[in-house]
Amino acid sequence: MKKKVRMKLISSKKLAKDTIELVLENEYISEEAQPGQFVHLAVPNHTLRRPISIAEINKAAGTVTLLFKIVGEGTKALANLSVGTEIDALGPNGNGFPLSDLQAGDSVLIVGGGVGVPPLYFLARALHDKGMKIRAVLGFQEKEAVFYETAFQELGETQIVTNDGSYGAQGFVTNVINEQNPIHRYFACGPLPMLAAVQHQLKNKTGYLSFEERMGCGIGACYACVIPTNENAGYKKICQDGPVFAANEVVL
Amino acid sequence: MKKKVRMKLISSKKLAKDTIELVLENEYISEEAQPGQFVHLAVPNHTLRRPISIAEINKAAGTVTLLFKIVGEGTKALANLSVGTEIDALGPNGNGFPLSDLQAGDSVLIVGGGVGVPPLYFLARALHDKGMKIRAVLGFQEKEAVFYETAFQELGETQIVTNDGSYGAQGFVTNVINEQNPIHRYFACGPLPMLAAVQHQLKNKTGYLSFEERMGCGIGACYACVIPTNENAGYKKICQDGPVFAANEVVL
Amino acid sequence: MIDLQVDLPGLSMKNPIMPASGCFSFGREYSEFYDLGQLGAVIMKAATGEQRQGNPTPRVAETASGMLNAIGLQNPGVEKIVETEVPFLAQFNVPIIANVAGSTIEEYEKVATVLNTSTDIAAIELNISCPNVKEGGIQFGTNPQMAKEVTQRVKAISRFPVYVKLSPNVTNIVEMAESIEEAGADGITMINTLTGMQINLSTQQPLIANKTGGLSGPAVKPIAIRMIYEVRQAVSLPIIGMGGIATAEDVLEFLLAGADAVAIGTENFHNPLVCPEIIAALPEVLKQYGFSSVKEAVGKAHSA
Amino acid sequence: MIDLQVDLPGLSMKNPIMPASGCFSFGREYSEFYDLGQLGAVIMKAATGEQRQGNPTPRVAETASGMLNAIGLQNPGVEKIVETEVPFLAQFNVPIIANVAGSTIEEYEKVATVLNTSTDIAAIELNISCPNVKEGGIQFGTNPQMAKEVTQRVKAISRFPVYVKLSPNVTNIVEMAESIEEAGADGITMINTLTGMQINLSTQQPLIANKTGGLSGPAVKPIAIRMIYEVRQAVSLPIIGMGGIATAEDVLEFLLAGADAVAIGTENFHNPLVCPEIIAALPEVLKQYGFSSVKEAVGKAHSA
Ligand SMILES: Cc1cc2nc3c(=O)[nH]c(=O)nc-3n(C[C@H](O)[C@H](O)[C@H](O)COP(=O)(O)OP(=O)(O)OC[C@H]3O[C@@H](n4cnc5c(N)ncnc54)[C@H](O)[C@@H]3O)c2cc1C
Ligand SMILES: Cc1cc2nc3c(=O)[nH]c(=O)nc-3n(C[C@H](O)[C@H](O)[C@H](O)COP(=O)(O)OP(=O)(O)OC[C@H]3O[C@@H](n4cnc5c(N)ncnc54)[C@H](O)[C@@H]3O)c2cc1C
Ligand SMILES: Cc1cc2nc3c(=O)[nH]c(=O)nc-3n(C[C@H](O)[C@H](O)[C@H](O)COP(=O)(O)O)c2cc1C
Ligand SMILES: Cc1cc2nc3c(=O)[nH]c(=O)nc-3n(C[C@H](O)[C@H](O)[C@H](O)COP(=O)(O)O)c2cc1C
Ligand code: FES
Ligand code: FES
Repeated sequence: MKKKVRMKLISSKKLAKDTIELVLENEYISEEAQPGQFVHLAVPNHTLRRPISIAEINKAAGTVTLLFKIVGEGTKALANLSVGTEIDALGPNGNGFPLSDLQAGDSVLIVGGGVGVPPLYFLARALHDKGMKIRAVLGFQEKEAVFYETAFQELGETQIVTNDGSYGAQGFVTNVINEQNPIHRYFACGPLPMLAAVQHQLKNKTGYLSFEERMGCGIGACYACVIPTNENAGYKKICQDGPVFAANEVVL
Repeated sequence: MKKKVRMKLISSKKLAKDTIELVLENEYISEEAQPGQFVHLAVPNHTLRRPISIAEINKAAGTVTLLFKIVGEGTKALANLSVGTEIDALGPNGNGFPLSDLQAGDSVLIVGGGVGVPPLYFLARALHDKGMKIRAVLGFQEKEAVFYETAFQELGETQIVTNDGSYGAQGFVTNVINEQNPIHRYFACGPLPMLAAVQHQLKNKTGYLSFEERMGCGIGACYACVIPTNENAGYKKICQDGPVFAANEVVL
Repeated sequence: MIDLQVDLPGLSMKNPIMPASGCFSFGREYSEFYDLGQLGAVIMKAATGEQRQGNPTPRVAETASGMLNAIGLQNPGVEKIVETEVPFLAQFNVPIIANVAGSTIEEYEKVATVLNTSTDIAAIELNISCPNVKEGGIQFGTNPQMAKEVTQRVKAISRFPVYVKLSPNVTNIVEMAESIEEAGADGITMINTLTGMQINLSTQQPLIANKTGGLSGPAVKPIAIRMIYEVRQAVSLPIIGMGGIATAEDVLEFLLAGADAVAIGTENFHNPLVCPEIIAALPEVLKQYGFSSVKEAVGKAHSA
Repeated sequence: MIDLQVDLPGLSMKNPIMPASGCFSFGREYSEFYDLGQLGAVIMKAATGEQRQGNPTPRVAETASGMLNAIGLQNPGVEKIVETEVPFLAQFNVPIIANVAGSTIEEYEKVATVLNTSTDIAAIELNISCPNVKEGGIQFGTNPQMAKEVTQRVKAISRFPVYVKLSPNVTNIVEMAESIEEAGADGITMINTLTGMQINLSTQQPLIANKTGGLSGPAVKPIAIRMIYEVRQAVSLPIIGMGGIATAEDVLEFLLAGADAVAIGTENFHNPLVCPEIIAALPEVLKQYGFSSVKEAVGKAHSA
């Protein structure tokens, strides 16, 4: 049986401009979560839940870390919750990044943009634990928006790109991805234009992209969150079949 | 200019079954309030404000006391507010009980029913300060609902009536009001059937009744809260012309 | 400098914000909260031919993100309004819109005739969400023919620009707007309330004494936006939009959908200062979304 | 013991609670949260003649106490549904209602014909809030003649009781219900969503890709209650009520207004356990307000 759980807020802190990290306690989710999955959070007095990726877990402590940007009423309300509050959540939802066929020593490229970075951190930790060679390219709008740089550096070679050049390289993540490098697998999460550019640039590599879409149920029952695929089935559901899809499966 | 103010919650306690007393800090309202007036409180995520009578003021401390029964979502939310919260309020609203023509030594009968009692306490204190002789008849549903008995006893002769006889006299307030007693003035607040019965029983006395009605604006602008009068004007507005009306003016 | 000025038939307004009819009475109460001279315009409570007592109570109920009301057009009658209320409002020097109601076309005509005697009125708003007693109580506002006729007849005698207030309780809002346009109206105001009901679980009867009441507030905003968007595409009359506005962002949403100006109803009850607060906040919101004037934003959602 | 049993044409239900069409897919996802055998019935997502892809995204938006959706009838087609989805649901032993949609009367007929081949369906629900492509896209559900015709034609071929789902986007809901009754329908379900729109301030365009979407959730409850109350007075068909139900108290309000049973849509997204939670809470709520059965409460608001 799937569960609706309550996650207790343990800590809330601002990591970057408008960017909040929450640590929440819930053993079940901490135990079950796979990199790439998300929780679907109820926000008091809002009809729809908000999907937020799992950025990190600590099984020993039974905690789950979420990182999000304040973009509207829901994320603002989540940012203002006081420690001790219980958040009603569904999860872990979605499929997660496929890892089982990767071998220790494989080279993996991680490409993240903005709030697409958090699920990639959970992923990078898992890859690192399995002994893979990680290279991360993380794009942000500006210096004030950068987060998790040192956290990624501990796991592999990490390059920061900012759109305005106020930190790291200037431009887009695609400017610094070198498609000549040996890559066994790439994983990307970020805004749609970034995913499309990465998909195009790395079309000869095997990769997986994680998508966002406005959701209703978050569990596959309402067909709100679809994405066109080039398979017979046509649309697939991001919340249930995704949020991670093979780069060559989706039509962007 | 009238004001929309913020009242800071200083204390919240349960006085009787489902009955909550809030002490709120706001100098302006504490300074301006007259017995019989009310505050119109915003409840987060509710369209309409809730009108609650002023039960007591402490000008020195700049505080206002409210007493209410939990009957629905709004009062439940008010009962759950934590100390320190600021409540958005309009007030003091309404006309209040007319007192200026009363003399020290006059006999005044106070008749209260349930949550009609709180504004009468503020009134009784004012009458007591002016040296009037107070007799209070306070009706409640049952023993567990009784509040402010000793507070009234300090101000005058006080008789409690409960519908089920679990405390004080059994029955209705009208059972124990003696219309033969000399009364210069009576004041009543409580459920409509009680007010109608009191109006009828004391039809030869001069009295004032305080009414409740579902409100929109609470300031006289929407015509939600009317009461039929036997004057030419027809309906009057409880929030603005009332909540206190001369007993012989209104049609019940 | 963000330009908030809006000019519509009869209405030269320094900003697009006005209180909606019935939610502001005749302004006296709100004038104790702020200087009404800040408003773009004011819309008065409905005027009928004679004094009306309105409905029994309860007249209002709260709903999720909204409210129901069935006030029943309580008002002192048009003569008294012209005599005592219009002069009060006139001192604030903002355009006054008189809301006109009636049970027969003749009553609408009478109200319009009496309003003609006032020197302080800028425009009238025909409230056609009233039952036509001669037509078995069908609302003028739900029948294109009846709406057209009452508009034509009032337009023929009024010396003021005539705005017609559309009821959302119709299958085809565009058809209604087109009838109004054909009838020669100068503008449209929309939307009036949606007919709703709440049942009191304790009494097991409809809570509002009138049984049904009009739904307003944020709950209805998506319906208002959709209808304004549709009407904007079909007719060229100016539109004063309303239905659930509570913030300056909401105002921008209405402008984008096609409203030239907006009115604020229910939110006044929650926040008596909402009109001046929105007027103060609007320039910043327009700027944030790249507009330098109200006019620039109007109808922008249609230009994809 | 509070009696929750409800018997309607084709539906013997142990309680009056069912998920609404389109908010429950074909039950697989919710079956991972609770035993669907607890439900009074289930209503499946719309079935069309062939597979449909539905609308582009975004397909949903949040509104005050509600949401907009424009899914666009994405479904694998009626044959696939009968083959793979109905058998899945059948294992839970609750009456299955198939929601039938189409762009032409012929498509409705086709869907009904294919459904006839299933042994596990208890009733069908005609979703007439679909544009009729042969009539310039006017919705079947907003025109009494068209609604009548599609009902008659489906009724003529279906071997199951036919419930017709009314659209609230009409001037006169009673006229629609009467047409349906004349057409021989076995019951009414109401209400479908209200057409609404939200404008994205950043893109300055309608947020939903389809531009308009259907409004549902607590925001619309007062409209649903009013319409059910009106229809109950005019026709004698059983009514399955829906529109904004989130609690057992809401269910009682619908029963009092005249619904014989209810469906729950949007609230499933907020709380996937809402149906079993309401089923568990309902006996206590009925008792609290003095009822010993669901039947006793039905239509009680009419007996003043
Ligand atoms: C699978 C998934 C994982 C996500 N993980 C993260 C994360 O780790 N960190 C993070 O900052 N953001 C993440 N997002 C985006 C996040 O869900 C939105 O930023 C958030 O829902 C916005 O809510 P709001 O109320 O603040 O904004 P509003 O714009 O007020 O929201 C209005 C409605 O639109 C929806 N919405 C708005 N933007 C988005 C969006 N980009 N994606 C989906 N729904 C949206 C909201 O959920 C809500 O229903 C994720 C989205 C998905 C689908
Ligand atoms: C002038 C005045 C003074 C009042 N003083 C007090 C007081 O001192 N103590 C006290 O306990 N109660 C008082 N009341 C009643 C109090 O306002 C209601 O009990 C309260 O509004 C109920 O809100 P709710 O959300 O809990 O109930 P709900 O039933 O959920 O409220 C739904 C809506 O109905 C309105 N409503 C429900 N019952 C009443 C009512 N009896 N009167 C007016 N509106 C109502 C609510 O304000 C709200 O708009 C007073 C009412 C008025 C008009
Ligand atoms: C209490 C109340 C009284 C109203 N009275 C009138 C009226 O007299 N004439 C009228 O045309 N509209 C009247 N309306 C409708 C409003 O003017 C407005 O069209 C509607 O409430 C939608 O806007 P809102 O959601 O901002 O309130 C009234 C609305 C409310 C809430
Ligand atoms: C996402 C979504 C999809 C829907 N799909 C359908 C559908 O396929 N067929 C149908 O008849 N109604 C559909 N509806 C309408 C619901 O069945 C229901 O009538 C409406 O949402 C009102 O109920 P609610 O407020 O409880 O959601 C859908 C509603 C939603 C929110
Ligand atoms: S959000 Fe409902 S199917 Fe994905
Ligand atoms: S509540 Fe608006 S006039 Fe009294």
